[in-house]
Amino acid sequence: MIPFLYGAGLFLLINMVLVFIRAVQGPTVIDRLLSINVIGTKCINLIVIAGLIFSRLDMFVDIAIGYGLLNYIAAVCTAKFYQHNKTLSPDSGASS
Amino acid sequence: MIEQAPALIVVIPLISALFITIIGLYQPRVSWLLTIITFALSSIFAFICLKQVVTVGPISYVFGNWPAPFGIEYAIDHLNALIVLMICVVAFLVAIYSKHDIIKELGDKIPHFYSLFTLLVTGLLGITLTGDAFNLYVLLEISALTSYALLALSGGRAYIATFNYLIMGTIGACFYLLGVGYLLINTGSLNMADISVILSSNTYSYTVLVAFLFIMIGMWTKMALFPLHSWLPNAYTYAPTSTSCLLAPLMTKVSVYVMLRMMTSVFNYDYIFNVLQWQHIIVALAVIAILAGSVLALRQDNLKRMLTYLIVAEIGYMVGGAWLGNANGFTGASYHIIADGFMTLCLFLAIGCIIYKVGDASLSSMKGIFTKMPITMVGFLIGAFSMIGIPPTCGFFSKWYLISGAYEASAWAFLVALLISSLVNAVLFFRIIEVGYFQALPSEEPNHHHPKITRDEAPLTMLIPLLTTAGLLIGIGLYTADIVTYLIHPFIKNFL
Amino acid sequence: MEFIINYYNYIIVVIIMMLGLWGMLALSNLVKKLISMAIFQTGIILFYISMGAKKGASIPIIKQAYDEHHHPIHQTINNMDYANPLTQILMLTAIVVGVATLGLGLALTQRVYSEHKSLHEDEILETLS
Amino acid sequence: MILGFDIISLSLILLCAVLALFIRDLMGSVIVFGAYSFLMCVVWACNGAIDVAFTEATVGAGVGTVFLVSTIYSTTRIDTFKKNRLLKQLFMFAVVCVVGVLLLKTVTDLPQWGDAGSPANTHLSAYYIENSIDQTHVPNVVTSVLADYRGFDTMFETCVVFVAFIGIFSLLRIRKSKTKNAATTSPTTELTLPPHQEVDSLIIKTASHLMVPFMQLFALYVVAHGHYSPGGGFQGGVILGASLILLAVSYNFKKALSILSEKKIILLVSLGVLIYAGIGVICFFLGGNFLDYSVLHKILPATDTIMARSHAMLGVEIGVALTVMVSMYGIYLSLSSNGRFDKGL
Repeated sequence: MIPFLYGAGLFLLINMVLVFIRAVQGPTVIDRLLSINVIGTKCINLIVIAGLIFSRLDMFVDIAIGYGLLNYIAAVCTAKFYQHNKTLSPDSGASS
Repeated sequence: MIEQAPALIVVIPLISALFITIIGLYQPRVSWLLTIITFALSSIFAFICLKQVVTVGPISYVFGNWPAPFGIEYAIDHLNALIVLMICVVAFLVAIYSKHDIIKELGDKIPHFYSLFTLLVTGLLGITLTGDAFNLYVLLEISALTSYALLALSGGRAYIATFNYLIMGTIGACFYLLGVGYLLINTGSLNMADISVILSSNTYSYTVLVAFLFIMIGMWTKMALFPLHSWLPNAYTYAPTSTSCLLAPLMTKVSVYVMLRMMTSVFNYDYIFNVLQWQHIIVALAVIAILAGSVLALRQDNLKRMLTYLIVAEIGYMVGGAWLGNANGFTGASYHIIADGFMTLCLFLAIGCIIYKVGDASLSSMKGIFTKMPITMVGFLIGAFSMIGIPPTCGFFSKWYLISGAYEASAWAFLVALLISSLVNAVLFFRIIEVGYFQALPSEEPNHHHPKITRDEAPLTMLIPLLTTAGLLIGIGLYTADIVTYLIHPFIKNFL
Repeated sequence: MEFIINYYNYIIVVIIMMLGLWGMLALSNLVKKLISMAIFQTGIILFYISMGAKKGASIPIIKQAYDEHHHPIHQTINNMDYANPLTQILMLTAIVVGVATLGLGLALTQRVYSEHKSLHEDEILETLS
Repeated sequence: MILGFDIISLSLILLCAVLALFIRDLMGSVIVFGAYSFLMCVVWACNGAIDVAFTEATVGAGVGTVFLVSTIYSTTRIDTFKKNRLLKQLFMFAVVCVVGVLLLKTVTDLPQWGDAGSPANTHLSAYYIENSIDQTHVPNVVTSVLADYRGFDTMFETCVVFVAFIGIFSLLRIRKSKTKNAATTSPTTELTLPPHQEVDSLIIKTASHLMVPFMQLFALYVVAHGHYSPGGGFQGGVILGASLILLAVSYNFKKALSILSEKKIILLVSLGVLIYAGIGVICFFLGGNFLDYSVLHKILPATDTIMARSHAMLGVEIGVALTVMVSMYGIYLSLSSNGRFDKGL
């Protein structure tokens, strides 16, 4: 079981690197926002996997829930920001 | 209640800060009174502690009744009992002083001001008393955060100056935290006495050196030793008067005390002066700090700004004195913490009175100030004499100890710097006396027959603290021998 | 390789901290200065947490067996089985202090912006002088 | 501790840090910084520091990001100034390099990562691990050390949150009546916020409305169950505060202030710390030292000295949660409305 969990975790991390490329390149901020959200989701999985490896899953689930909730709030705030500030690329948003 | 006194010194201001916030919602004016009562009580308990330390010896107070390295301990010895008393008295005087000034400068933010004021002093008291290295960090951050808020309250240019202070202050605190981390990784303990025991039983490794270095750099940043001083003048100049009256005497001096504390109760004399042998470099730094502070002070036209540069010079006195490595130098540095605290307070209070009445503190607005505000200027003069080092004010005695320490250690550069600095102070203050006494009031003819017409003193709540401080300067000077033999020498004996 | 694996955390700590320190001192945008400050603080937190990690240890919540009256059964607890709680507590404090400082710094930033209409330190200093 | 996860996520974190500092758009920088904190949380979890992971996820990543976004909303997100002080940057780079080399030289002197026998892992922490259950009946050692052994620290930590709130509030708050007549005190009145149109986004409103009660329930669980699982006053308090922030974000300020008005916020923030300090003061009157919970068994029903410690810790955590909840909410309101408390993010 443990090698499988290790493998799954490493797979997630490598996926994360792929998503991260988008965050680095991202022509607009919305690309970055999306890719970072994907990273956040993967992190939740990673925490749960870490819990399984420590065989104390009940303890790690709390963190995963809290993490998900706060991730949601951060995302809503950022979305709200773009709703008010209708431009996505920084340079054209100068006047607003 | 007597055995609980060490905790009460800190807990009373903490709880009263909360009450000030709550009551301030409904009765903003009461907060002034509450603050005064708080510090009166704290001073009484600080005095009780001091008395007990002198009669019985150092006190150890453990929180939560956990034995020392496991819980948090307050370790009170001769020196920090004295410094705590000084902090309480300074806070008490500034609290009285601030009444009119705050109403004029801040308006409806009075309860918040007093709540932050009280918490700032809580932080400083805790820093001085605590025997736990990490607890010190938390309290350092409390005093830092409150001081950022207090300094920025006056608005305008204070914002950007405070922002710089925030960045520098955080760097200082983080370096301190990093140093504590290195100590923890070496010893596994956070209690200062415990760390000291474990360190002295092992060999001092390279990581201990780095720990010491980072703690020192952190504290030097906090106390504005010369190359790291850039945040101080702007932050203090643009702050509200009462804030700078509180911060200037206390903030930097407490950092100096933390440096002394770290040198004495965590590391030991042998390690610092025989193994490391940094004393020449640091005394040289102190010399540069004194000279640079004095020269920069000479260039200033604004009195408040001039004083902030003098603080930079005074920091050089204390750091240099502590690093001379002999009894006289150390006595001078410890005694100067007290003396300089009251000296700076006296001058800032006087300048605050002038700003309250005249509007600004530039040299040109000092014309005829002696006829206009004679009582304020008496206080100012006593502070100035102490700064220059004229007996019987306490400034003379601290300088005396520092100079004899420098002579013993043959640190001639430091000795010369001290003398030059005294000379510069004399020039600075006599310039003010010249402008204020011999030059006439700008708008009107000097009227010899009715001198009282032009008299326009600050309110009594501002004058009484000023005169009390001036009296204390002379009083401390007269009782120097007692303070040194009963309070400072027992502290130094353990170290040297 | 062995060396890098054994000391990887500490090396990253130094790099992160220095990145943060450089940002605080050299970058000119006030918000970026604050972000660098947060990065600097996380570096120190990582240092403490790394020193408290133990190979093969569990999280510092003790697996407690209870009898039928919900009284804990006495058992010997081995220090090696649980990660170091002390460094974690210290860092809980450090995180909270960090956010408090960040908040105050952001409030100051807003005030600086409304005063000088810029977040750029050099620009602000130029307008002042 | 999990080696592979640790190394890869730390490398990613380094990338994030570099990216956060060098993106020109501040909003992008903040978003990347959020990812940095979230990844950091994975590293804490892999190192066995779950309470730190929880705090980082809630305080650092969640609320910290929200604060940064609201500040950028109230100020600007662009750098117009192009000139760079190359000399200053190079000088700082040299300073930083010196410090960095100094620190790198110590690395080999330190105990290896994960060394269970290092002094830091044996002296004090061993005592806490071995005695926590016997002396306090609390299995979560972090909670027992946080609230009892080093409870005095935690009281001041709560104070730090209190100070931050009072400081931010007094710095930013502008009374409406004042801003009209007294333009001399602050030029903030003419600050141009982006045009604010009330867009009814049904999806967000409904989703938030559904989520808030569950969030609050979960937060209460985190506060109350802190003795047995990760969490406690800080984490629970932040989640409670975040639920209020969520309401304020998805509705508007009127709704937000109808839940907790300005006066109530100040009152509750002080009350939280007062609960903590009050428990300590009660210990005075029962004849113990400050924060010596064991004497509380005299007034708590049917408890011995050890259970009294456990119960008092819960009381303390409630105080912490109250302060943290309200101050996080208050800081958000101040920051996002630039101190005017009328409209914001």
